[in-house]
Amino acid sequence: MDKEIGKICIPGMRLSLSNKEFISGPGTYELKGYIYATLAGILKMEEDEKTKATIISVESPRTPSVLPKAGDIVTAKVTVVNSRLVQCMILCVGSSILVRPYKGVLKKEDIKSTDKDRIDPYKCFRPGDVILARVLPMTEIHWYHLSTAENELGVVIAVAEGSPQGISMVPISWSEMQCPKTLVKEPRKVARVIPENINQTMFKDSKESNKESIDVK
Amino acid sequence: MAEIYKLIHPLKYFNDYISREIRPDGRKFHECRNIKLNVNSLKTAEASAVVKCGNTTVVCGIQLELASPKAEEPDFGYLVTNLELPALCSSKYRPGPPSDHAQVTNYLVSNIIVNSKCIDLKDLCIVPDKLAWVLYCDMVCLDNDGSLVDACIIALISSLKTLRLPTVTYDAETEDINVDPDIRTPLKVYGLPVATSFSVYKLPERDILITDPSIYEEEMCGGIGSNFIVCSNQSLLCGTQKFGGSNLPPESQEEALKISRDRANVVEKVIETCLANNCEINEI
Amino acid sequence: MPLDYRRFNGPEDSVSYKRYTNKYYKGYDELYKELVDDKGRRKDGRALDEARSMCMFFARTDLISQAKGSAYIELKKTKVVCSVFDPREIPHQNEFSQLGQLYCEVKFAPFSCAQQRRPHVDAEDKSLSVALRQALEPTVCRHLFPNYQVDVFVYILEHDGACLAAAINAAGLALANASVPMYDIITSSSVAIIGKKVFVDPTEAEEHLAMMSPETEGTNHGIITMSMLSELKQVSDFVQIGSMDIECVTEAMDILEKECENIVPNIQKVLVHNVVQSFNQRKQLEAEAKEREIALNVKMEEWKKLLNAG
Amino acid sequence: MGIEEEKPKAFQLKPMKCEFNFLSKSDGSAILSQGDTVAVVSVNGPLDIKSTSQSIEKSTLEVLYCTKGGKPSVADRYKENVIRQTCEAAVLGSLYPRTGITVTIQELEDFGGLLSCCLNCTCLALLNSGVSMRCTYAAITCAIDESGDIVLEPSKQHLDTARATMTFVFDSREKNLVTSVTEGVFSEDTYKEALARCHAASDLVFNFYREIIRKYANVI
Amino acid sequence: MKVSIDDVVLPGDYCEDIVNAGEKSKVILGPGLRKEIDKVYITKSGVLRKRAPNTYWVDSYQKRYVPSRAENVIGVVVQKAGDTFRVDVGGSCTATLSYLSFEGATKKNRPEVQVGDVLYAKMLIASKDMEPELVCVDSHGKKGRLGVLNDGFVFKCSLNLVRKVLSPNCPLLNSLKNEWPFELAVGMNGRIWIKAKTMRETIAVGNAILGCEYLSDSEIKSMCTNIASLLAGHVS
Repeated sequence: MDKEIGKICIPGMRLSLSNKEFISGPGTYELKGYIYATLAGILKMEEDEKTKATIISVESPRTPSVLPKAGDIVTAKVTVVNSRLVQCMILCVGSSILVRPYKGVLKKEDIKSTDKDRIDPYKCFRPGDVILARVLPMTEIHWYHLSTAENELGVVIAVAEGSPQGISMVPISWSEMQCPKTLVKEPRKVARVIPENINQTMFKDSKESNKESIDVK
Repeated sequence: MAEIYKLIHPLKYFNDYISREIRPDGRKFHECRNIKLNVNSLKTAEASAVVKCGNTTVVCGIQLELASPKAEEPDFGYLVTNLELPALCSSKYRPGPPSDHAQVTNYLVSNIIVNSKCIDLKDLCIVPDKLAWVLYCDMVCLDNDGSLVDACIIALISSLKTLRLPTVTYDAETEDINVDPDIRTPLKVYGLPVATSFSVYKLPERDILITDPSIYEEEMCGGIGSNFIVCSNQSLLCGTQKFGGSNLPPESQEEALKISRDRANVVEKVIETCLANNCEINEI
Repeated sequence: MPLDYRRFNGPEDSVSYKRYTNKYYKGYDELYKELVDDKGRRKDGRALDEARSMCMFFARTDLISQAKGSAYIELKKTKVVCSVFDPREIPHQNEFSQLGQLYCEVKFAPFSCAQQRRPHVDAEDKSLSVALRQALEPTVCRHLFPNYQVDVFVYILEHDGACLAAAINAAGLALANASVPMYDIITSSSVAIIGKKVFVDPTEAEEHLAMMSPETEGTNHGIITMSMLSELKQVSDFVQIGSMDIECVTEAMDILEKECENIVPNIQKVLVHNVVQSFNQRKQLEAEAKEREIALNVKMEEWKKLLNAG
Repeated sequence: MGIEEEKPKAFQLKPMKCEFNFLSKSDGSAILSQGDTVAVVSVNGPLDIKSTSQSIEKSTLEVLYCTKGGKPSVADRYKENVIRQTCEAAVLGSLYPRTGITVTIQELEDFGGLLSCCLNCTCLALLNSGVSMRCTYAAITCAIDESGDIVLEPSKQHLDTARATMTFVFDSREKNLVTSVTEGVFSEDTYKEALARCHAASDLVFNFYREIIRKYANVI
Repeated sequence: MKVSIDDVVLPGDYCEDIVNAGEKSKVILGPGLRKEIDKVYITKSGVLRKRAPNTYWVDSYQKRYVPSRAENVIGVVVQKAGDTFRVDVGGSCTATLSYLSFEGATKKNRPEVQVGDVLYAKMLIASKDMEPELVCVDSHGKKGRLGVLNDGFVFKCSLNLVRKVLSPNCPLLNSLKNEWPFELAVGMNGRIWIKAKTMRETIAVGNAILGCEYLSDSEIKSMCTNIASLLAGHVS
């Protein structure tokens, strides 16, 4: 095939034996001791650092049609805030974009890791905020439970009330943000303080934090 | 990266493009998308056309039936146009009966055809009060990427232009009907109505007119269905429709009328050439 | 039938003009004679056991920009479009289910058949939808989207036989195009049986006759559609309509298995082409983005200089 | 046809009569007669709606149009769409996110110009309901008769013989075109002239609105 | 159109006086006004009013309640959900009321409130982005006049009438209270609760309030005496 691209796979293609040396990764499945592809895409072979085994995966040219999994970092937009929970729409999983947004819910006790009794959702999120959150195991149909109880998670983009469209607030502490134009301060659960120009650095940061969190895992 | 930006800051993303005098798909404000037209590719229909305006794809098929004319209009035939927006053409539609949006677009298209008077219903009458043609023109949208009405009108008018009616003999005494599908006469089509859609985007200092908007642009400019549609048949107007959305100052209106005139010429050329060749062509 | 308020309706008494043509009424024998000529060739020039998959098969993907994945399949005159969307919530579902669902819908265009089809969902649409879902379910990794459903919409633009087989082929292709994880490629084929003759990949006329009961009792007649997962060698769906004896069925299965395999390379070719194309496209986009970024940075530098100066 | 000479015509609209709070149970309602054409509109909201049709940015407008006969048709959906899109441009929906505003229109008498009567009546009912609005709007219908002359607010007879009819809606802030619905064939010049005439006539409607509000403001 | 104070205004009108005043000192924009870039626009129909020094608003007719902070409202408990009540106040969605926001309430000592009870409560949180939240205590934890309203009769009216009844200039309550004793709670959400000794008296108060919507001050006074004499006449 085309050498520049790599080895092309299509669903059902037998890729290799499945044993200690070769482990089935994303885009593949195991059946009767072999690894098969589930997606049309390009074969990727990576070495796992710990076990020294080769992870076989298939990379699809477009975002695979799968849903957020427990442990994934997602980007979501807050839709409803009330005294018990925060509802949001999940827009991205890691760096890949979802065509259809999925409903997420962030319970009051999952917002922060400290001071759990005194969390007030109103002081952490407002509708329209863009947040980073981690997916918790799914227990309810149609709702993904999320958590922001980590330093890197929380609000990344927020517009203060009364500010013109597109002017985002800048974090000034871990619990407060300020609009650079109107100087209005509002409380938020900030996702680790990001320096100056938030719009440009946000994506890099979110990606970095993604990587970090995956490494931690 | 850009995609994430688009998702999180939809308005700002669009604004960034517009304020730089370019549209997200690289077109200029008044640049239309390519039109691809293919006629008579479906054999089960009496006449058919497939049209692609950019990504927007519409298939039109005409089927013929016979019926007795309405009592109040004994020398008129029937022209029944319907637009189907199946769930497969966009993630926004649900399977089931036609949505309100589908009905509105359907009404718009048939309204334009009726207003343009491009088909004289009297031509469809075979024997007054006894027998008349019923033209079932069904349009199906396979891919809705904005400016749907434009594409529907092109598909409909091209298939009408290729339609050839079989000869019918009617015995007044025995009321026997006999149809000979081998001898056919073309249907008369008067003029050639062309619709052009515009979206109006409101920047703080001025309003921007966007010709032939994609579905994404329609959404950003006050929602789907708030297009300004100008329809001209030869040099006459046969419908200017606008539904809410951003307001339209008089200057922009002048501009829109001019653009739609030019576009009508282009589309006319496309259809004429296609009909002459009866094969696929790519124009402009 | 109640009047449809959501569409424009024609007069109630309208009938297709074809009813008044000379060729309208034909007997069984007359129709039967028309199917095959003296040399054993069918109307479109094929031999009895020749499928349209070889030379009259056309398939492509990515024709519907609004869908996650889409496919178009053409078997000479039979034309089928399919689009697949990302998983979405299952409406009216209250129970937690480990496996995701497939929602399949097959629809005929109003002009897809010789007679006008009314736009309502009829029994044929429904039975085809169910058959399509049953055929696709074994091949999709449904455990990856619990509690959600993937929508598969098939639209038949022109019907000239074997539309279920075409729908399954198109849906399989569209699912792979949409990057829905699948265990295997799915292919499907059908035969029409009239007496001793087996029409592989039948046309509408052949199907029509196969569905008619012949005058002599006990003659085999009917249509069989079978779909297969090629690599796993599994049959995922088997639909048989009509009456025929067991030998006839097993014989047909052998033929169908072979036919299904014949289609695989066609599908593979399309998918490989699709992957190559999208990767090339992505590369190009990336290169362009890089260029833009460099240009932007240069401009930013200029602005910064201006700002610092002013 | 062609451009007529600019003659200072005194614009005469059909006599308009309006009553607020015509329906006691709705949050806002109005009955408006323009000549013999009459429509009633009821506005309810902002209220709770099912979550699937909620929007997080703005209020969802729902318009229901009931004809005299009561049978639904494609043309009614079209009218609903025209009215909904027009109202959406006028109502400040962003102040009421995740809620719904329902507008119900009942046609009572149609002696020409029903669409503009419905549009104007909707505007009045919205004013009555106290929903925050960006601006008001006024709808004017005109017809082009056989000889190419423009007739403002045509009667039923005019409409039957008219070559074309047009309905325009203007906003009260910049007096720009919000909605335009046309039927029939006409030339570009006729279109422009009709637009200019209706534009001038819209002031009368706006004045009428102010009178009505003044009348009611004194009472409260 | 340009308008000034005490004019009849329509949405889309703008007032330059307010902008001019705003240049010198801080201005408070009340209901029906909205600032857009450089102009102050009217968003509701009615009469533009000003109160010294710099408070502006539009007097408009309205029936539907849109929650706003610190207003006293009358609501009906529709649901008990976890540790909160859901209360219908006539807005677009139900308001929440925590078990703890009653006088003397603790986690163990829960207030006795049932579904269907009528409450007089204060809006603690009201914003377009959030679910409204009620309390039945003031900032010192005292209940004051807030709490469950027992017995009595509740009826709905327009928001204007509520404001009129509560206005210090309105003679209605002053006239009525001299005639016979009754208890009254007026919610800013267009609901009024009355409790008098007899059914007749309750109805009389209700009718008096509803009747005064379109009356002038002197007419209200005469209406009150009228009702009082009617009531007295029937009783005797």
